Formats: sequence, structure tokens, C-alpha cells
Amino acid sequence: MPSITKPLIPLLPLARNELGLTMQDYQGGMSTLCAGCGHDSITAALIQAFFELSLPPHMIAKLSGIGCSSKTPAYFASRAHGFNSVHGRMATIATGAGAANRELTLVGVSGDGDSLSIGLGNLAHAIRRNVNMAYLIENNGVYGLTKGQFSASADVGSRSRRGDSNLLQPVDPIMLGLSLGATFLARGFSGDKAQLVPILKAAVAHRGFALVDIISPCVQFNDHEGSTKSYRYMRDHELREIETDFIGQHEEIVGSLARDRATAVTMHDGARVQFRTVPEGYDPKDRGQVEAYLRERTGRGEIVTGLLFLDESQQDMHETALTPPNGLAQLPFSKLCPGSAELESFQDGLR
Amino acid sequence: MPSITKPLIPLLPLARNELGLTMQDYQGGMSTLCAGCGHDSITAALIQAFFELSLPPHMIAKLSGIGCSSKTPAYFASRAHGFNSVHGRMATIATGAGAANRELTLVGVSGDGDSLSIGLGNLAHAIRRNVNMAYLIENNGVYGLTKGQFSASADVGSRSRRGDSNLLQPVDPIMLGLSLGATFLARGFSGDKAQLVPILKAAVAHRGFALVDIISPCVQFNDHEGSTKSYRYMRDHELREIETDFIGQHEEIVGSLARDRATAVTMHDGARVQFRTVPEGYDPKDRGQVEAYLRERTGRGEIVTGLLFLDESQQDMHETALTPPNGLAQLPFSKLCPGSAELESFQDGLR
Amino acid sequence: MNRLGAAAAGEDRATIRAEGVVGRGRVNDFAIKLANVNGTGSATANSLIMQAIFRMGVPVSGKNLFPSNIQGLPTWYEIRVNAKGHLARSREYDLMVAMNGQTYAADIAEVSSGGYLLFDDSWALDPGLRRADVTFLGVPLARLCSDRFSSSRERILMKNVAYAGAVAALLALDPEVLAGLLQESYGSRQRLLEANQLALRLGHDYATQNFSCPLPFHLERSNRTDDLILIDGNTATALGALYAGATVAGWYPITPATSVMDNFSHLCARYRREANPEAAPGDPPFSNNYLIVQAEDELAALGVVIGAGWAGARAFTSTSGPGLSLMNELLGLAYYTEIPAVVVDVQRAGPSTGMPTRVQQADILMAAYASHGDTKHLLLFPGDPGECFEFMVAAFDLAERFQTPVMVLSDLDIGMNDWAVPRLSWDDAYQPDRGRVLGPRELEAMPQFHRYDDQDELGVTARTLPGTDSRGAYFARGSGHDRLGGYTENEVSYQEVVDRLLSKHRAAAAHMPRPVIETAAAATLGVITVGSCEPAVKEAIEILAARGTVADYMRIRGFPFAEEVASFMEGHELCFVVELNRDGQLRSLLEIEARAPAQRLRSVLIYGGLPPSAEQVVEQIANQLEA
Amino acid sequence: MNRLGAAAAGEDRATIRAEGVVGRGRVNDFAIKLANVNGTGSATANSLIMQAIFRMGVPVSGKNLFPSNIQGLPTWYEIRVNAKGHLARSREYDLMVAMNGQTYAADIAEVSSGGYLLFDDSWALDPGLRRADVTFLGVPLARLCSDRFSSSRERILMKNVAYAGAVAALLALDPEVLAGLLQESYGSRQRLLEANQLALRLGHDYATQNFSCPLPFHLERSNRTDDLILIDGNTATALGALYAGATVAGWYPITPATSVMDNFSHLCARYRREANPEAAPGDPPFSNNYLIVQAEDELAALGVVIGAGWAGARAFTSTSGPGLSLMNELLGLAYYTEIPAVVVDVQRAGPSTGMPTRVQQADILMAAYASHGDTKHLLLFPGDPGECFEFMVAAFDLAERFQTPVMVLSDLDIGMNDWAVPRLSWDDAYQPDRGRVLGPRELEAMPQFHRYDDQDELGVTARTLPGTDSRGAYFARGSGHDRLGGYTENEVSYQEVVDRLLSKHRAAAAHMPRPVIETAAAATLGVITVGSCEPAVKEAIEILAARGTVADYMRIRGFPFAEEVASFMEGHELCFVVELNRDGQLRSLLEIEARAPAQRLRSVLIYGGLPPSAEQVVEQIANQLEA
Ligand SMILES: Cc1ncc(C[n+]2csc(CCOP(=O)(O)OP(=O)(O)O)c2C)c(N)n1
Ligand SMILES: Cc1ncc(C[n+]2csc(CCOP(=O)(O)OP(=O)(O)O)c2C)c(N)n1
Ligand code: SF4
Ligand code: SF4
Ligand SMILES: [Mg+2]
Ligand SMILES: [Mg+2]
Repeated sequence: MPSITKPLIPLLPLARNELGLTMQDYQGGMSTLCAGCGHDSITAALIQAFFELSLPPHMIAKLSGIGCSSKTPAYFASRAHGFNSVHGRMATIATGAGAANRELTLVGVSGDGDSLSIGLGNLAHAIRRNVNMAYLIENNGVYGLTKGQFSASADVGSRSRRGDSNLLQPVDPIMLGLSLGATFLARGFSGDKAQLVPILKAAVAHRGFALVDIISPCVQFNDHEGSTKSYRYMRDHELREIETDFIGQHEEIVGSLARDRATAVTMHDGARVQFRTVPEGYDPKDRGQVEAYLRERTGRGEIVTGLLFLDESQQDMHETALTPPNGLAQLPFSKLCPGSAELESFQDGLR
Repeated sequence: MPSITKPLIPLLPLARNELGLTMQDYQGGMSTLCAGCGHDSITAALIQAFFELSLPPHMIAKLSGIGCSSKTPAYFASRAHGFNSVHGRMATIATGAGAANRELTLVGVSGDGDSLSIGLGNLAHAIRRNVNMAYLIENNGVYGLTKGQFSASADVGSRSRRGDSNLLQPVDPIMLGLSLGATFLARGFSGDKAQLVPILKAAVAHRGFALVDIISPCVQFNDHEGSTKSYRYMRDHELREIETDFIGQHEEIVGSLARDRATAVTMHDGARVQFRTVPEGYDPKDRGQVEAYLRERTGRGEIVTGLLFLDESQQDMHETALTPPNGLAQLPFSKLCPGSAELESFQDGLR
Repeated sequence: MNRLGAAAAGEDRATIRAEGVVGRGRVNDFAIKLANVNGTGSATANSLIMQAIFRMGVPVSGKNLFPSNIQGLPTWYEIRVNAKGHLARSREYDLMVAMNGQTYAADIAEVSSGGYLLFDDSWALDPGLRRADVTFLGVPLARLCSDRFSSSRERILMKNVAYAGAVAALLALDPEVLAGLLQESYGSRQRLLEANQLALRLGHDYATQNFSCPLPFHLERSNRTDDLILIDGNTATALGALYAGATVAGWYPITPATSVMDNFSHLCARYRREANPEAAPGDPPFSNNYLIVQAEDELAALGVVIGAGWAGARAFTSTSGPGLSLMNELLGLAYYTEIPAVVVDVQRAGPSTGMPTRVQQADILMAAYASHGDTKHLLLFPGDPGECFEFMVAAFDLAERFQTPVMVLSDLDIGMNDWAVPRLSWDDAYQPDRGRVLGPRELEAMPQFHRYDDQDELGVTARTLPGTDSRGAYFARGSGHDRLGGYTENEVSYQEVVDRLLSKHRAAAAHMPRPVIETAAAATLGVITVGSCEPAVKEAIEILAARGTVADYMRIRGFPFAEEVASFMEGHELCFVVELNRDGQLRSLLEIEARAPAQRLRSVLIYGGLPPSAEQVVEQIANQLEA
Repeated sequence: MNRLGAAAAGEDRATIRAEGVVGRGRVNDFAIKLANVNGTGSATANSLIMQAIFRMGVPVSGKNLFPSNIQGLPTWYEIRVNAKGHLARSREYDLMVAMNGQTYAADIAEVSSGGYLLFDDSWALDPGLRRADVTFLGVPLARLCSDRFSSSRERILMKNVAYAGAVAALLALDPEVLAGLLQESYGSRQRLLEANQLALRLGHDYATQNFSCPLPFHLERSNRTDDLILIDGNTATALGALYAGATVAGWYPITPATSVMDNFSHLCARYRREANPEAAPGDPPFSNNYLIVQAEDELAALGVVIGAGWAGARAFTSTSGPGLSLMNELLGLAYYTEIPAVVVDVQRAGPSTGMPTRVQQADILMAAYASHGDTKHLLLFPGDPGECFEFMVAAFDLAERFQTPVMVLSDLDIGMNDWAVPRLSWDDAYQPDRGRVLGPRELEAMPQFHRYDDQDELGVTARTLPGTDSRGAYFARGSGHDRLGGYTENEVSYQEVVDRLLSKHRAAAAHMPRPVIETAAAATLGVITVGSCEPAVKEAIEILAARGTVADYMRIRGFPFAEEVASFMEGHELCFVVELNRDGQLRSLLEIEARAPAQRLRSVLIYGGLPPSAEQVVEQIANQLEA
């Protein structure tokens, strides 16, 4: 037919999770992204992660800014509330949504333009606040939706489809996160779903702000020779150093990885994350060591993927604020309004 | 008299620099800051640095955002053009001023609120662009002008005058700068002018973006017991690790420091900067090593001051853009307008 | 010895003018101004005086004119006392307390002819500054305090209390009231209490001993403030947010809005902390039923509010002009996605950074149409702190009823000065109007939920909250959407939604606070105003009436305009619109939105940054009537 | 064999209607619409058709209606051909080229009765879609291309060229013109050229062999475009900035403004690169006499422009609604510090993200008063790409003459569509008006320089540039300042400056482009419009006149309004204001600023996001006249 057909996201049709839901229950609308766009693979990974985590769809709140990447919340979890906001401000809106109802599972999806250019300041401060959410950057090194300008994550020397070279230092969200005291930092590749799904599960389970940088090639504007965010480049340069396997609270998900040389880290809710650390003694909890390791690998042109840093000891925004365990939005008015008698006595002090 | 008197900034009354100017020629209006404010000491250091560098006043362009710190450009170099802009945007305005006239010596003065809260994104991107300027953060851990709220650089556990504790991770501009590829990073203390003046001189001479973080106690709102940006705290915790002495292009300024254990770094214009590196083999040009060293020292509660990182190899904004050596604003119109004949032939292609 | 107008030894004695000049028996009707250096603690002394007058039952107002600076620059405090309750700024000062050497000349020049000037004669006063028509009262404040206090900090602070003592004597402030106030403030801190008592006595005694006290204008006990409280608008705003049930706030510090959140945070710590008896050891023994995010900028502050509003909390932010400018984009988002949000704008003098510690009402047009594209917002204009309290509650109700941002346009004068207003009251039967929010039960009963479908008579459609029910899930978006909430670029589907938004805005007019209208028999013109202008305008109307020009009065309190607004203008051939800006912004809004015929409206514009006085209003109206 | 309305074998033959129905000899007067899938390369084919018509000397316009998406969604292209030069969107399509299966139904429904539909009959067409009053022309495009091209990419791309070939035959497009265009485009790339030629021939031959070509409406050579060029507004805007001597640009990508900077960057690379013969080896052999900063956001973009303007460069930014919202605070800074800045706003449909690929004129009010506090800006409203070029030059002159931001309010229709406009001309004697800038010589001659002193008759004071002379040093600040540039919080000193700003704005009115006014004998009403509405409104006036309603015409081109604007409105009892927004923003501005009596103005509002058609204007005017 004279219209473009998209490969459907392959699903395991019959499997049901703890809630009795199928993968279908976590699907969304039909993607309107370009055929082959990396973002669609991330959508598929998210669907699988939600399914495997048995998240109640109505407790998911999916948020985004503006960009091709920011359209993706329309393509998963249509049974969850979603908010496609404005360019660069998703972190602030998610902070507010989380403030109102800490029981929500907040999942933010953003792009490298949305997060590292216009939204950089707001992202940095959401990290500082340790807002309890999974924050995904679908990182393609370009502004897809506005047709291929370099973004702040474009590597030095990376060439645009039009031929110009980027000459500015890239903003590396992982290094940035380390410098800002982020508590969960991971990097994935849209083409490596097997690795991505457990990372996403761990990000959702993390208590606090989980930043997941996902290299996601833009087939339209940044998948050519000379690009450093292309499928080809990733296959050649990805260093799948640190394998992650997420072990849910209720059910042990057996990963495909050997369990030797593994470090298990226990999340606040009892779930455990497994790292396969190739370098002897890699400690995902040692900020300085992680920083040094990444700097060294990046210097060699390698892209390290995996769950790279984790600190479960920090309080999240609500813990710092000593709010009650349930959502503030759910509090009855009677708990909020001091009433007329208190107003009277308060005013006695105003004379 | 029933008004508050301020200590006058002490001057060497007779000395003249290469241009035949005295320190007086670099002074500004009378400060309206609180008596004892750290910012005023930085003003004094800047005046001395300008004097010693023999900068022609009319070539200095001083810029700021909004805050007590951002008022200071009114208190130095009244023979230079100045721009007190809006909160958080000084970096962008300086970028534009530099773009228009690369011959200007751009000196930006900001505060921790101005730079690390509202202005964080813009600062980060000015760093990336390597705009040729000295950018000072007069860092007091609070919003002085709005009366003492915690800023983004307040340390965890630091107590406000009102008594609440800050619980958020601080943004450390040096670590941030390292993660963003900054080319010049230094930290000073407003109370240590001997160290600050050469740092400021090096910052001005640096080709590219020189970020100088200066701990500058706010005597009004952050100089009490419990503050980590007080005079007292600084005297106790400052680690004056890396001494800087700036050696001008024309004249050798003999510092008070022993020359052994010194590393000399040559700036693009031929000037040289001396580091006294206490740790054996400290290399201010090795980003990873600097990062690791600072992280370790900060972890111990030490505040490392001095010129901490320097990379003179990166092109600045104009070099990347291949602009001519003189200011764009100075180009004659004849070089800019292609004229009617070209317009005609251009339009032949529009049929 | 009674020494009127005493100066330091060696100086000329000031000419003393007969009491008759000032007018015998000018009781409870005068204005004083106190000139100080900021950061020296004078504010405490000044409000002590003001509060004592209030406690004597005499209508009083205090205006703090302070610089955008922390320490060392001139600052003034003006107190107006008026038995009839006219409490706008008076620009005629009967008594000047001149405590700032830097501004002596200007301060002396401002005293009314026949008035008094109190100064610290520990230092000689430049004889050139003297005025023959003003009585100079020298009090050696610094000397008195140096003799009795040892630390330099104490000497500076107590000098202020000492002049308050002198003023108390001159104005016949009730000593018991003063004593009571000191007791309440420092009761538990004995040393401080004694120091204050001593300083007050020093000033008081010096004045009684040296001047003929009280002055011809002075105070007498009354009962005119019995049902009033003294409160500033920002405290009242915070109280309103507390009572309205706001649980989430996002903000960024900015003068003059900062104290809204300072107060909200104090109030919450006091009234919203819930004990948790089952707390495990080590866990906090209470929880906070609120969360205040000090954001990194105003974009984030409003983002937090929108996110929280989407998720079902009552949320608000407070800011001033520059912050509101930064909020433009997100205001458009909230408008188009129909998310409730309350924004308090405590207006200050623009443009740009302008004069952060001066008042204007110059954000009106921007607020009404904030954001690109076709947008129209709901605005509330409180006229005093009492309305700040009331309108905050109304703002949350309106925001949720109409699912849209509501801006409360206060200003620096209302927000940061203490106003004497009737006691606030609270109806315990009040329940928040959450508007149309569907829960699982309603969703179950309907075949299919669509976010922007099924509008009610106000043009409002039902919303659902995340975290409640999958059947209510929808995708909020600031991009083009149709009635069902789906993405659209279709002209018809797009228009359907934005047309409804317009009708919703129109429908809100009937739900906004009505204007305050006061009519007079035989009025020949109308005077329209807004917000903090009320006291000056009402006084001006009285003055004009006395001169034979009778005017009706209307104070606008909400936008879109209630019906009465247009009819008032229709009923008057000529209306003056009094507002605190250069460009006549309210007048413009009336022309556009209430279809006021341009020829009928004339502007009275006061925009120097100080609260308006009745004289300014009278003068501008009179000039235009003559012209 | 001549096969009119041929369909794939086995399908019903379409009813063929007599030529007479369509009207014999409808030469050079018709409209066609092409429905495609975006990201499939159809844009090239569509503009090939449009450009060929233009080269035949026939007035033509093309409107690209594209989605906010990169690949896979429906997109349309509309071509209107009109010998009289009426080139607004026509909503009557004589021929529909339906290449998108997803939108068949809607596309078929849109064909005028008696019109034609061309479709790809490689696949069977659902018989339910047929319409009796439309002629269906099936061309097996996919099949034709599969037979001749091997790669799938080529097959997709060449299918487009093939339908262009068929359309060429149906409309009698001059084959030589087409051949010439292909030659120019692909001349150097032989393989590509041949492929295109082949595909074009495939379509052309199929049509001539199967249908009676040309259709009753078709083209004939003319000379009506000889002095015209085809250009989009964003290219013209960039060209204007180039010619005006802009050296610094700051921007952030946003549809539909992105191509302004894309073009500016291309133009600069071509015209602003200066060879440097003395370059050392290894150094670049040329230098760039411009610097374009792709900023991190719109706040930064405008910050860069303001900094550059302060330092003396001509600088500009381009953006659209959301970006303009973010620029509010900095626009106020530039206004108050009096720094020249040029901001191009290519308007799109709001509110919020709205419809980024749809047109509106809905930023007018925000632009006029952008920022908190009392601010008023200079606005220019180009009506077509020719004026984009002209007005950009004017914008820089005005910005520097009046030392203030100037906003150029273009829109998506002007900016992104190709318009046939008269050749642009350039006067080589032009010298930029840099306004009042003092250099060392002038400074030497004066006792003392003060930035905001010594105003000229326009209310403008002299400025100096950093880097020139210490005697001209001043401290620019967005906070309260007096005539001398000093910080102030004094009401009188503050007012002096803001009053001058207002008088400066008033004075600018006489320097803005006058409105375009066209009067008709015996006109009974006025029609006022702005920007890209011109073609539709002028055509509407002609239609109305034919029906007996004669109207005068005025197109606003600048704000503050030139004198003629008010007089035009005074001269007409009734004026319709035609604009592309929901709220009548231009009308509001006319009411406030040109003191237009509200009762005389009526709105014609078209805001579905598509360029207006004459019929829409006629209909709304007629309805209101009847009512
Ligand atoms: C305030 C504002 N400025 C600019 C835009 C235009 N815009 C839309 S998406 C986008 C960039 C998106 O890039 P990224 O976040 O990397 O997403 P991608 O499309 O690459 O997935 C821009 C600049 C906008 N929508 N809003
Ligand atoms: C847009 C905007 N928001 C808020 C403010 C209010 N404001 C003025 S200064 C300031 C903080 C200054 O803190 P910092 O930069 O650390 O300077 P300091 O006074 O501590 O030297 C704030 C929030 C403003 N001027 N503009
Ligand atoms: S343009 Fe790039 S990022 Fe956007 S949908 Fe297409 S491939 Fe994905
Ligand atoms: S408030 Fe603090 S930062 Fe501001 S002038 Fe005073 S001491 Fe300095
Ligand atoms: Mg991207
Ligand atoms: Mg600070």
C-alpha cells in the first residue's frame, strides 16, 4: 500500500505477569517515529520492563518534554496517565507530580536536546533533589524533531548529515551526574534490549533519581558515516563492561549472565541489582573510582554501558521533606485546614 | 556620624603600571555592600589584578547578573563599560559581547545563586563554547540579596542563620567544570588576596573560559557558627594546595613563593602561570587526575584553592568560528553587504 | 526644663512656632516619617511605634520604603494616623525622625511647614540645614546610649528604641501599651527586655524633660481598631494557601514575594505537622503534610506547580515581575492542558529588574495574556491583606473549577506593609471546590472517558488524576489536541477545543469576585481603580466631593470582568482609571475586554514606585477636569 | 488509446463528465492539491510542478501543509494558479493527486464537484470511495517505477517524479521548462538526472496515452512572472539580515523559524568569507565575517543578541512562539537598558506547543508588550517574503536608531512557503543607520558623557560602545536608573527615564512602515489586515465588490501605528479586522493604541492553522453584515 508500514514491536503474546497482565497491557499508541528510529526500541524495552516488574498501569505516570524522544510516552502504557509537556521542563513537572503523589511510579523520557541543552539546569537540580523517578535520555546526538542540528551531546568531530563537524565538547550526562551527586547512573544502547531491560527495571526500582542515558541512533539525521551515535559506531565502540541484571523483590529473574565476578547491590525496597564488573574490583558505589574509570575508557573512545553508579544511601526528596508515606494529594482536607478556632488564636498575635 | 562607614580599600597610592595608570584608575564607585562582605575583598583583588596586568580600562568589559555579588562591577573599573544584566543570564550576554568584539577583556562577576541555580544551564554552555572570558563566582552558599536562602552551593549539613540545615548535595562548580570540559578552573578565597590576585590575572590571560570559584563569606547571612562558607570555617579548612603565580607577558612578577616544586604552564599569549603543587607530580593538565585529587580532598572536608586545572590547547569560541582577529563590530559595512549586483545574480537562482 | 527645639550647645535655637499654627487639638490625625539607615535595626523600633498606636485603638498605617540593599543605604518608614480611617500615604509629614546623616537635607526639606524634626544632636547639625518654619528637636541619642550600653551592636540597636521613646512622649503614646508590647516581644529574654525598657525610657524621659509634650498633634485612646488586626499581605496570602489546603509549593526567592513562602513554610511547620505515634525509633516522630520546593528558577517553580496540579494537589507559587516573565511559556502549557495552578505575583516596579523594593501594578496586561498564542487567564486583584487571604482560597477554587492557572496580583505595598484590616474569618463548613474530577466510581459508570469531552455549562470538562484508575488514563499535551485528547493538526478538531477554552474564560466572569462599587447621590463621574490604590482613591473621592466634584467608585477585583464592570462604565460619561503604572494597563484591559469606549476613560497614573497618596489622585483628576 | 478516467482492470470505469461542466478554456485558473506521506521525497516533485508553472510565466502559489513529524504522516501540497494573481489558498480543488492511502477518503471528499482525482492504481481502490461527480484518473505509478528502477529507495522517490510527469501532461506543463529544471537540479549528477527524466517521461507518457490531455483547466504560457522571483520568507529574512550587515546571531532551533538561520548560515558561508592571503601554513586561508551561536535555549539566544548589540554589532535571533515566551524577561532588559536587538518571530499556531507546522498570527499582543512592567516594543509585520527582506533591513535601522528591540512578526505561511514576489532590489548607496553612537572624537568634544542624557527630538540619547573610549564608559543596568545612568530608587529620577522611553516609542510611529492602503470609489466599509492575510483579503474585497459591497483596504505593517492607521479607522464607520487568531489580537492593539472606537471594529478570525482563503473572509464579513 502506498503508505509506510512500521515493523510491529514483537511481543510475547501469552505471558502474564503477577498482576495477570500481558505485555499488551503496557503497550501504547502506534509510533509515528521514523522506521528504524532507536527510540522505538527503547519503547519496546520499557514495555517489557514494566511488564516484568508487574507495575500496576494506573500507578505509572509517564512524562516528557518536546522532541521525537519526548513523543514516545504516547507509544507505551496507554493505561497510564501521561504528560507531554514543554521543551526542557519535564524534570520540573515530574518533580511536582512526585511531590503531589509519592506513590506514583514516575518515568520521564527525554532527548539529549531536551535534557542537555534547554533543560540542563532543571535536570541538574532534579538530580540534586533526588526526586524519585526514572529519567531516560534517548540520546542521539542531534535534535531529531527540528531536523538534525547538533545537540549538546554530539561528540567532538562528529559530522552532521549536511557535512559540518561538531567542534564543541559534548555534555556527558553520566559525568555530569557524577559531579552533581546523582544516586543512580546507567548507560544503555537502544539496540541492546537484553541489557536495557534490566537497567530500566533497576532504574524504576531505585529510590531516588535514576538517570539512564541511552544511545539511540537517529536513522534520519545521525546514522551516517562520521556520526558517533550511529548503529554502526555503537556496534564498533560499545564496551558492554558492566552487565546488569535486575532481581525483583518477589521473583528472581535469572539473567543470561554468569554469576561469578558479580557484585550484588540491594535496593531500598529489597530488590537486588547484579553488576558484572569486568575490571577487577569495580565498585559501583565508589563515585571517584567510577569517574576515573569512565574518564579513562571514554578517552580511549569506548562507550561503557551498564549500570555504572549506584548510591542507595541518599534520601530522596520526600524523605528529606519528612512527608507522610502516602501521597499529599490524597490527604483529606480536614488534615490540611487548621479551622476557624486556630485562625482566631493566630490573629490574637496580630494586634 | 550616624551613617555606616566602610573600610576603604587600601591602595598603593603612587605606583604606576606600564600604561602609566595608578590603582585609582581601576577603582569604581563606593561599595553599597555590607561592611565586611567577602565580595568587597574580591573587588580589591580585581582592581589589583587589572592594575598589575596593565589592562587598558576601555578594553575591559565587566558584566554581571543579579545579586549582591553581581553589584560589584559597579565598584571597580569605572573607566570600563559595565553591564549589570538580569538574574542568571550574564554568561549569555558575555558570549554575545565577546562574539561582537573579541578584543574586549571580558570579566564576568556572578554569585552562586546567579550561576549555579537559575543560570546553571547557561553557564554550562558558555563553558562548552569556551568563550574567552574570566568568570568569577563569588560563592557564599546563600542568596545574599534576597536575605539568606540556601543556594545550590550550600554544603550538606550547613546551617542557615535561621537554623535549618541544608540537606541537598551542593553543586561544586569545579567538579561541574571538569565534567563539562572546562579549560581553566581555579578556586580562591576572598580573604586570601595574595593568592587571589595571581589567579585572577591568570584567568584574564587564559585563552578561553576561565572559571574562578571564590569562597566569599556573607557576613550577613552565612558567617555564623554552622556555616561552611564562613571566614572561620575557611581559615580552618582551606587547603592552599596549589599556589599560583602569574607571570605577565612583559614583566616578570616575582611572587612570594619558592620556585622549587613549581610547574610552569605557558598561556597562549606567552604569559606563564606557576603552580606550586604540593602533591608529588600533580599535573594541572590531567583532568582525570585533578578530578580524583579534588574528590579525595573534598571527601576529607578540605577546600583546595589555587589554579586547579588548565588546558590551553582548546580553541576558544572565535577560533572555532574562524572569525577575523579584530572585532566583528569593527568591520566596515562594505565588508558585510554583498551589494546589488550579487543580489541580482543570487535571484537568478530563484526562478 | 522644657526645651523646645533644643539643639546641641553652641547652635542657634530653632524658632518655635505657636501651637495655633499647627492647629490645636489635631488629635489622631497626622503623619510622621522616620529616616534611617537599613540594616541597623530601625524596623523594630518603627513597627513598635506603629503597633502601639494600633493598640491604642487609633487607625494607623505604616509604609516601609526600603532600598534594594542589605545594609548601609537610606530607608524610610512612614506612619499615618487618621481617625476617619484614611490610611493612604500622606505626603505631608508633621514629624520627621531624621536618623540618617546622608539624607538630612532631603528629609528636612520634606517636613510640612509648621512641623517638627527630631534628630540626634550628639553631633552638631549643619546650621545651613535649618528651616525657620520647622521646629528642630535635638535628642542626644547616641550619647544617651553610649553612656548606658557597652557593646557597639547594642548601642546601635538601642538608639532606635530610644528615639521610639522620644516619639512616644511627643505623640502621647500610651506607656502601658508600649510596656506591654516590649513584654510580649522580649518577655522570656530578660536582658534584652531590660535593655529595651531602658532605651525607651531614656528617649522618653529626655523628651518629656526637654520638650513640651505632647506635640499639638498627638494621640488619644480610641476604639476604632478593636475588630481589626495588623497584618501584611504576604502573611495573609500564605495563610490563605494554608487554609485552602495547598500541599505543594514551588518557588524561587524574589523581592517582594519572598515572605509569602517564608510565611507559608512557618505556618506549615506550625499547623501541618502530624505526630506519628507509631514511628519506629530513629524515624522522625512526625510527618509534614506539605512539601515546599525551593526551586532553581521560576520556570522550575511553575513546573513543580503544574506537575503537582496535574497529579491532584493544590499547588501554588509566588513571584514578582521578572519571575512572571520567565513563567510565560509554562503558563501557556497549563492553560492549554487545563491544569489548575495558582500563581501569586507580588508586583514591584519594572521594567526589567527595575526597582525591586518599590511598588507598581504593571504586570496586569502580561498576566492577562501571558504566553504566546491565544491565551487568557483568570486574575484576582486583592485590595488589602484581608482580600489576600480570601482570594487565595478563591484562587484555588477557581483554578480547580475552571482547570486553569489563576494569578493573584498583589503588590509590594499590600504584600510587605502591615495593614489594619478586619479580623479574618473562616467558615468551618468550607469544602474545597475541586471541580470536575472523576474517580473510579464515576469512571466505571461511563462507557469511555475522554479528557476534553462532555463539557458542562461553564465549558469545563472532567479530569482524572494519575494514580487512581486506568480507565481515566489520558495523555496531557501542550500540542494540538482534539475533544477526545488525541493529537491533532486538524483545523476543525483543534478549533473545537480552543473555542471551548474561550467560552470557559467567558463563563468564569460570573464566578470572579464582583467589583466593589460605592455610589454617591448626584455623582457626575466614575473613578475606577484596583488593588492597593483603594485608600488613596477613596480619600481622593472625599476630597473631591468636598470641592464639589462628586464621583462614584469602583474597584476591580477580578478578570474576566464581572458584568457590573461594564455597566458601571456605561453608567458614566466619564471615568477615571487610577492605577500604578505608566501605560494604563488596567484601562487597556477594560477597553479590550469590557468594551469600554475609549473616549470615556481617562487615566490617572502614579508610577514613581511609592504608594499613592490621595493628593496625587486629586491633582491628576482635577487637572484633567480643568483641561 | 485515449482512456479518460481509466482504472485498474476489473474496476468500474469512472463516469466521464463533459468538458463543458468544468468550463471550456479555464486557462491559468485552477487549484490542485497533492496528498503524500512525509519523508518520502514528494516535496521535490511538488515544487518541481510549482516552479515549472512559475517559469511558464503564470502566477502561482504553493502551500505546504506538513505534519510535525519527520516520516510517515500525511502531508499535503496545494498549488493555486491564477492569471489575475489571486494566490491565496483556494479551498476548491480541481485536481487532487492522492498519493496517501491513509487519507484517500478525506482527500477524495475534498475534490470539487466536476473535478479530477489522480491516484496510483497499482493497487485496487476501494469502490466505496468513488464519487460520481469526480473523474478518477488511475496511473499505475508503483508498477511503472518497479519495472524501471531497482532499488527500493529509488522506486519510492521516482514514483513522485512520475506523478509529476502525469500532472504535467494533464495540465499542459511546458516540457521544455520541465526538462530545463531537471537539468539545473541534477546537471552534474548524470545518473540522477537520467532517472528523473525517465520517471517524468513514464508518468507523462502514461497520461497522454490514457487520458485526454490536457484537462479542461490547464496552463498556457504567459509573461506575468517575468519580474518575479520565487522565494520563501525565511530565506528573504536571512538575506535581509545579510544585507543589513548583521554579524552576530544567536538562535535555538524551532519550527518554523529554523530555516531563517539555516539560510543565514549558508548565505554567510557564501558571501561573508574573506580570503586571508597572508595566512600562515596550517592556519585557515580565510576568515568568517560573522558568528552564529547555536544557543542552548532561547534565553541564551537573546542574551547573545543583547550582549552583541551592547558591544556594537548588528545582531539578531529568530524563533517562534514558545521561544518568544521564554524571551520575555530579556526583552524587558533590552527595552530598559536601550540596547538594539532584532528578533524574528515566525509565528505558528499556539497556545503552548500547539500546532508547530500550522500558521497563526497569535503572538501580536505578547510581542507588543513583552515582559513584565511597562514595556512597549517596535513591531514590523511583513506581508510577504519581499517585505521580509526589506523589513529586516528596516528592523536593524530602527533598533539602532531607537536603541530598542525590534520584533519582526512573520509567520509560517510567509516563512516556509515559496511566494512569487517582485525581484528584490538593493540600493548600493544604503548605509546602515547606527543611530546615536559616540566615538572618541565626539567624546573629547563634550565636557562629560552620560548615557541617558541629552535626548534628541525622538527621545533617543547617545550611546557608546565598549572597547572604544574610557570617557564613554557607562554602566548599563536593568535596575532603576536616572538620566545620568546612575542607580536610583528615586521616583522623580526614575520617572524621567521611563517617560522618555514612552516618548521614544511614540516618536517611532512616524518611522515605521506606513500601512498599505487601497481605496475604492464609494466604499462603505474598511477591511484591515496584517501579514500573510493580504492575498486572501484582497481577493475577498474583489469578490465582495462584485456582490455590491465595496470596501477600502488597509494592511498594517508596523507598531506603533503610523498616523494613517487611526485616520483610516476614523474615515470608516465600520471596519473589519481580518487576522489569524482566535482573540482578535490586532484588533485589541488597535483599540488600545490607535484609540479605535470598539463599536466600529468587527473581527474576522481564522485560526484553524491553515492559510486563509478568500472565501473564509467573504463568508465571515457577509455573515456579520447580514446579522
Ligand atoms: C521552547 C522551545 N524551543 C524550541 C523548540 C523546538 N524543538 C522541538 S524538539 C527540539 C529538539 C529535540 O531534540 P531532542 O530532545 O534531542 O529530541 P530528539 O528529537 O532528538 O529525540 C526543539 C529544539 C520547542 N519546542 N520549544
Ligand atoms: C528572575 C529573577 N528571579 C529572582 C530574582 C531575585 N534575586 C535577586 S538576587 C538573587 C539571588 C542572588 O544570590 P547570589 O547570586 O548567590 O548572590 P549573592 O547576593 O549571594 O552575592 C535572587 C534570587 C531576580 N532578580 N530575578
Ligand atoms: S528524526 Fe531521528 S529521532 Fe526523530 S523519529 Fe526520525 S529517526 Fe527518530
Ligand atoms: S548580604 Fe551578604 S553577600 Fe550581600 S552584601 Fe551583605 S554580606 Fe555581602
Ligand atoms: Mg536528540
Ligand atoms: Mg550567593
